[in-house]
Amino acid sequence: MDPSSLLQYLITGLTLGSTYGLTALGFTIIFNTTGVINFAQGEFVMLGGMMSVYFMHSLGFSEPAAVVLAVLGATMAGALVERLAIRPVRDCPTINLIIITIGVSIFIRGLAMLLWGKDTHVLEPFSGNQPIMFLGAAIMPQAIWVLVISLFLLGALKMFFSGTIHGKAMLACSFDSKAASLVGIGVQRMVLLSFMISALVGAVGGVILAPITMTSYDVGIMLGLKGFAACILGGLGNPFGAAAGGVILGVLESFGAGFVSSAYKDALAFVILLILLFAKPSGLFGLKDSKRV
Amino acid sequence: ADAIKIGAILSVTGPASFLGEPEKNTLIMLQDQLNAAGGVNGQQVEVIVYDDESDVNKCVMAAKKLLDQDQVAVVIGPSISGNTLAISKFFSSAEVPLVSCAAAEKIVRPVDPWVFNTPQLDRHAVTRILQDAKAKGYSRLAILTVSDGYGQAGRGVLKELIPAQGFELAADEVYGPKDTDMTAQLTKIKGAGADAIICWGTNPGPAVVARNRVQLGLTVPLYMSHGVASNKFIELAGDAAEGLILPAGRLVAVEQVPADHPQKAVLEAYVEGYTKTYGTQISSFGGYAHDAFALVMEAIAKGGSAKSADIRDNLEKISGFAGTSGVYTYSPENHNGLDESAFIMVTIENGAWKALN
Amino acid sequence: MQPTLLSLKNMDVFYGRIHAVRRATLHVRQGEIVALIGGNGAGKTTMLCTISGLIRPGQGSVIFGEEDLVRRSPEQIVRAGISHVPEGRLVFSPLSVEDNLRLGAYTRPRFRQRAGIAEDLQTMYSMFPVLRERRAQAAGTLSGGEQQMLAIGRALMARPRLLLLDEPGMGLAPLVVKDIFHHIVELRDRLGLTVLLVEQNARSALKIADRGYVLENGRVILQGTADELLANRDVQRAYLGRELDA
Amino acid sequence: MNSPILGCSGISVRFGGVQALADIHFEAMRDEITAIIGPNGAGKTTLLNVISGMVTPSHGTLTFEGRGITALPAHERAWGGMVRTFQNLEIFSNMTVLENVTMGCHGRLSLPAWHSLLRTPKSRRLEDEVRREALEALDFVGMADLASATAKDLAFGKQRLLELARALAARPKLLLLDEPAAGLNIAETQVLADLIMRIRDTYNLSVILVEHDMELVMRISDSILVLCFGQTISRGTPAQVQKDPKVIAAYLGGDED
Amino acid sequence: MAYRKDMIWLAFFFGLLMLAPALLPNNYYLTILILGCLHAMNAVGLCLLVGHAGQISLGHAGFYGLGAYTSSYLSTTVGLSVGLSMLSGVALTVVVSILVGLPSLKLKGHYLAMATLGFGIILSILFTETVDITGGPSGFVGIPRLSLFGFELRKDVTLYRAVAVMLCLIVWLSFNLLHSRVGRALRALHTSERAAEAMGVDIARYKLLVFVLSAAFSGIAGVLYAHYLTFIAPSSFGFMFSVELIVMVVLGGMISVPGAIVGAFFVTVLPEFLRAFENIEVLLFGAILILCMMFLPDGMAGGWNRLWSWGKARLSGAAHE
Ligand SMILES: Nc1ncnc2c1ncn2[C@@H]1O[C@H](COP(=O)(O)OP(=O)(O)OP(=O)(O)O)[C@@H](O)[C@H]1O
Ligand SMILES: Nc1ncnc2c1ncn2[C@@H]1O[C@H](COP(=O)(O)OP(=O)(O)OP(=O)(O)O)[C@@H](O)[C@H]1O
Ligand SMILES: [Mg+2]
Ligand SMILES: [Mg+2]
Repeated sequence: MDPSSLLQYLITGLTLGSTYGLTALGFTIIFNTTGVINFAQGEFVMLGGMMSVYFMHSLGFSEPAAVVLAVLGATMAGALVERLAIRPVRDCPTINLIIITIGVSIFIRGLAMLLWGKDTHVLEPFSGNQPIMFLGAAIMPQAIWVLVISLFLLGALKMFFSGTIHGKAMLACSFDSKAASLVGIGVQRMVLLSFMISALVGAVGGVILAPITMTSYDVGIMLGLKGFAACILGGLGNPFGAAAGGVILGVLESFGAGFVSSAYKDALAFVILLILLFAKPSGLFGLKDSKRV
Repeated sequence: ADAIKIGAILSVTGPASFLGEPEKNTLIMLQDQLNAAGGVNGQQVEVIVYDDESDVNKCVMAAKKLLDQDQVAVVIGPSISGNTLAISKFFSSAEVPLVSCAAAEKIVRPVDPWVFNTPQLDRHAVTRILQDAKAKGYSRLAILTVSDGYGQAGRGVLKELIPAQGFELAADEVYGPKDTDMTAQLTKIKGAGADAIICWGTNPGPAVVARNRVQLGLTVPLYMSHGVASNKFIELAGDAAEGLILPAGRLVAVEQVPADHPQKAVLEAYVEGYTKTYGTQISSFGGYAHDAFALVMEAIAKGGSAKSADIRDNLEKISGFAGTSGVYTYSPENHNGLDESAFIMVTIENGAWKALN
Repeated sequence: MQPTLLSLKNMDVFYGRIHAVRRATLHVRQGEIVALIGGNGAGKTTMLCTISGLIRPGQGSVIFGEEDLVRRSPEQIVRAGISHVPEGRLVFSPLSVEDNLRLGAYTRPRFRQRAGIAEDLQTMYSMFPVLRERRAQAAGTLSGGEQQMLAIGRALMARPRLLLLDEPGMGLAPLVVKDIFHHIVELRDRLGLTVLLVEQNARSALKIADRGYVLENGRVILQGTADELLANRDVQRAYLGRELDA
Repeated sequence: MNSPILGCSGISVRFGGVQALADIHFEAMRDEITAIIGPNGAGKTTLLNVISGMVTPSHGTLTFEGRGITALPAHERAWGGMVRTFQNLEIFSNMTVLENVTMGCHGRLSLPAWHSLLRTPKSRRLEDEVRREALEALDFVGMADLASATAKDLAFGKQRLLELARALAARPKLLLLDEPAAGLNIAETQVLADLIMRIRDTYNLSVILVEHDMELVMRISDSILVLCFGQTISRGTPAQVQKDPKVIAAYLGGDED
Repeated sequence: MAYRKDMIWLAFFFGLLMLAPALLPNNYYLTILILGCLHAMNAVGLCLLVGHAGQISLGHAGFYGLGAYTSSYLSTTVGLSVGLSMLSGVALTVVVSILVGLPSLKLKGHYLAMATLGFGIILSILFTETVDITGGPSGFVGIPRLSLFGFELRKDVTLYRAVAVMLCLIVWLSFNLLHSRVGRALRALHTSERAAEAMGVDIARYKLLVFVLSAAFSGIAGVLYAHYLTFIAPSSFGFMFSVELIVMVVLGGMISVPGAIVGAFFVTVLPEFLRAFENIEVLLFGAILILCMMFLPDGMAGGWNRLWSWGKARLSGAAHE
């Protein structure tokens, strides 16, 4: 096993991982305000990618403009989802809300299929297609974009949730919305905000991933799945955990494919994920149960 | 007489929609064309298309519905092998012929009297690739296949024929249908030191493979399967598609087909009709449905009967019938009716298909 | 005579078919401490929840200052100057004690009052020294009493004009209860805080209260100054326990 | 007759930085009501948790009716006849009041699961018995009329009584009560006091009682353990404890009334 | 009392299932019914597990598949008798569910969901990749048709009857369980594990019990599915199906067994009705799902109850006039 391919696996894993981590971050935000796992998160990512393709190829915007429009569009979509599908049932048990997000994801996927067809599309990389060779391993410029932007978002969210009172207020909403409103937190506004932010994060992800992974109306399912796995592995609610979980998952997959068997790489990744979960029942970086009798 | 009912089960949505959608369009178009021209034997035809969403259960229900409720004379499709295998036995028990648009060998070997298919077999494609490889003097071949029905079938044939034809299997890697990065597999193949790579899958996977290959700076030649023989692939793979070689039906390079070739007329008619009707450029996969429909009509016209049993018998009598995918000769022992000659080897040269010879 | 700060007019509250509060009418004057006493299920909690907007009344009006609070959302009501210490504390379990307290001041302009907030935080810590020791501990792991203290502190952090206390004494050691009541009186005297107090221990409640209302299955059956109520035979029998009979 | 039913020796519990309990030794006598009092955060509930098996002590051993139970999980202690109520109510909120109480019988009146699955005559007989006893227990605390209400819709005080009834239905040998009077007014508390004594006498069981209402404690308890910052600062009869200056300083305060 | 009510419902339901074939124009509808019943078996199990015990599983498609593949393999490749292979199929499902349940059920909420989900995915990868056992992605062909005591149920109707009877049996067991101390214990540990523990409920044991039971139901459904369709492919047992199962249960109303059954049939039949809409089918499906949750927050069972009590009120009101 020569070192250059070892390095290559690592780089592949990191790239893959940051795509998962990026999706996972979106989950974290909504979970932290509502306690809901938003199954439509992957769809936000898809919207980011597909919209920018649409704005660029069909409406002929320049790439930067298309990207910005796409992100804004997805954010609006997030707001709409909250308004139309979540707010009317805010008092329902969490499981109902989760089912609704499932419905929403199906709906959005269907809509995207109807509007933009079933084809896969590519987006031009932001800064060229010329790989950077590093100790015999190739790094795509786009991968660096992904890495940097993920880190930036991660830092921002970490700051927000553990540094600012508004972040704390968002958390409060998910722990006890009754009490939250009793200290004057506008729970509904917070929920709306969280949906918009997570849609935004998702869309940004979708946009910067599209050049690497390509995009189509149904990329949301897989990304959503891996993203969910990632933030569970890292510990629900902790942005850092989500990102870390994503990277771990990605690296596991690429090493699995490289050293064990490409057929069982996902299985391998999940086996290890389960083992980790059993060892740390609330995720690697999750906060432990703070209820007592 | 009221219209002849022809059923169709196609994966219009879901993962296999890249097959089902053009197939559906094709059938609708052909139906209209035929009826406008006065139908077959003076009878109109009615094509009933059900979408199986690339899902087995849906496909079974659709089949039951066509057989029990719509009582069609013959069924075209499904688009994918798994679904075909799932429902084929219903047709032998219901004694209604099924003309599948899926390629798997299991569908027609052993021969089920009531089940036919129109696509070229994977065996033919592999044979063509290996002929080319031998000509170029490669000896160690690596295969990279997708883990779905299509990839599995191809992988089976590859693993059978590669040793049989005196090659050495340098690496046997797979990737998931939804995977977005194959660098790991390619790196491994690189390590294995192969003379050439054969990638077996349908879009978008192979496009990713092509891109990753360039990104890793691999110079090993890359063969693709006929599963990517559509312009979509060129769009997705971009520059990375340049110089790739694959077997494909003549539909991808119609204008390069010599004028005297038996398929020429059919191909041109189909391409022209399709682009006129739908305004979009043609996808070569619609051809399977085209041929299925044409063959059925041929059988009905020749036999002068639209009874299920007669259609079946007359299908077996068809020989030398030029379709878009090749020249069909069915017989009681052969329900596929094509051979390697149905394929030409093509390459991609500055963004367009180019036939090799 | 101080102006009326809060007044409920024939308020009805329903839970589905259950009629929990019936045509209740009461008022609280600026700077008053008013006690609300009554047995289990009398409707005290329901009444407080209606004032703080957690429950919508079937009919009737809740006037605070000049504005009608019915139809207002809880957070608007908090911003209007009413803090509610709910039954069962409802602290934010996973958050630290300090975060809980800071969230209490969520409605206050963070920049203009940064100093004020920091100062109040210290006041709370000196009011409940345990909390200072536990400032970093997850609120959910506090003992029952400590949680009660935290809930009260959190409510006070909002610098309310009207404080709704639902059984503040529950689960607290007698000394602490005395303290809290003492603090409440002091806050009233110092800042003119107005208090509507639900307390099971009617005697100690009426000791610090100016006036009181007696609630019985949803109805206000009796009202008067604290001394009148303390002297009232029925109240004594029903709520102050037997040893007075002697 | 007056032998200890429960013995704790050298119980210590740490939570991170907090020493919740430090080397506690105490015994609860059969058929007696033992009260545990102390300032907030003294470790009373933690001690109950240790006894009932919800917190495992870092040191120390427990004996129940002479058997060591330090290692037993909570549910097995319940089978052994030790049942508790909770300070922050833990009722089964979306079950009916009656169902809540029947849960009390779970450990005592039990059958292999397949009986329930096939609904054998045995299991049907059991169900009837459970129902009867549950109603009896409800009646005992005077909540029979609320049997079919949904537990979470009850007012706070009623929910406390419900927990008591649920514990009663288990017919425990040792009953652990964590602040049963919190949320009851003075009159109701006095009713509760009588109730607890009646329970003790009718079912002749022993009670460990954590409570801040001194009137109640002093009236009904036979002996008292006073905790402060996880340490025992005093123990004895109510009379002794009430006079103990350490207790007055730490907890009771020099009371005027 | 409640139990008798449920038994009456069951009797009625059984009658309906038995009558159905007579009312249906052709075999196509029978196919839908059979699949509906199979999905219902899964849903009922999940109703116990998720609705009552509050333990979410996103892995039951795995058990469904495990039953199907095991029985197919044994009866086709190994050549055991169908009856025997079906039994072993269910048996293996039970064994695996124990092995999975023991560690997983220590996890809570979303973490449990993830664990079961991961397990389900691992299984479906195995179904896909172990080509020489399972036939791989393109499926397992040539499975013998369901046969009982040596008689092959060649006609769909007879096979349907067998499936229907099995479903009713499962429902009966579930009702028994729910109306017993076990059912109460499950609901109890759902709301407060601490309190349940304190009342002497062996939480771990009860969780495992209901987990295994629901897995067994899925296994049974799986083996029947395999021997009805005589063809199976991994795609039918993916995580999407697990999600669909949860959707069925929640649509039905979480804690109501009849609800779960109705939910199962609803989710099975709906796409067939939506066929006519072709491309917007998916769209409509999503929309309907959302609307159901909005207007029937407590599921179809809840909606029905409200309708029922409303009707009663009206009637009694009318009586007063
Ligand atoms: N969510 C609810 N649903 C239905 N009924 C309820 C609900 N909450 C309270 N009730 C009923 O309303 C009445 C008043 O309850 P409330 O909690 O206001 O009484 P309370 O005076 O606070 O009693 P306590 O002193 O025990 O706290 C009670 O009869 C109670 O059963
Ligand atoms: N899980 C935990 N993590 C950290 N500290 C804890 C935990 N549980 C209890 N404590 C601390 O241990 C101390 C004892 O708690 P406990 O609940 O036993 O007090 P208590 O005597 O019941 O007080 P109260 O009378 O207020 O109920 C408290 O200071 C509490 O903060
Ligand atoms: Mg109350
Ligand atoms: Mg306590």
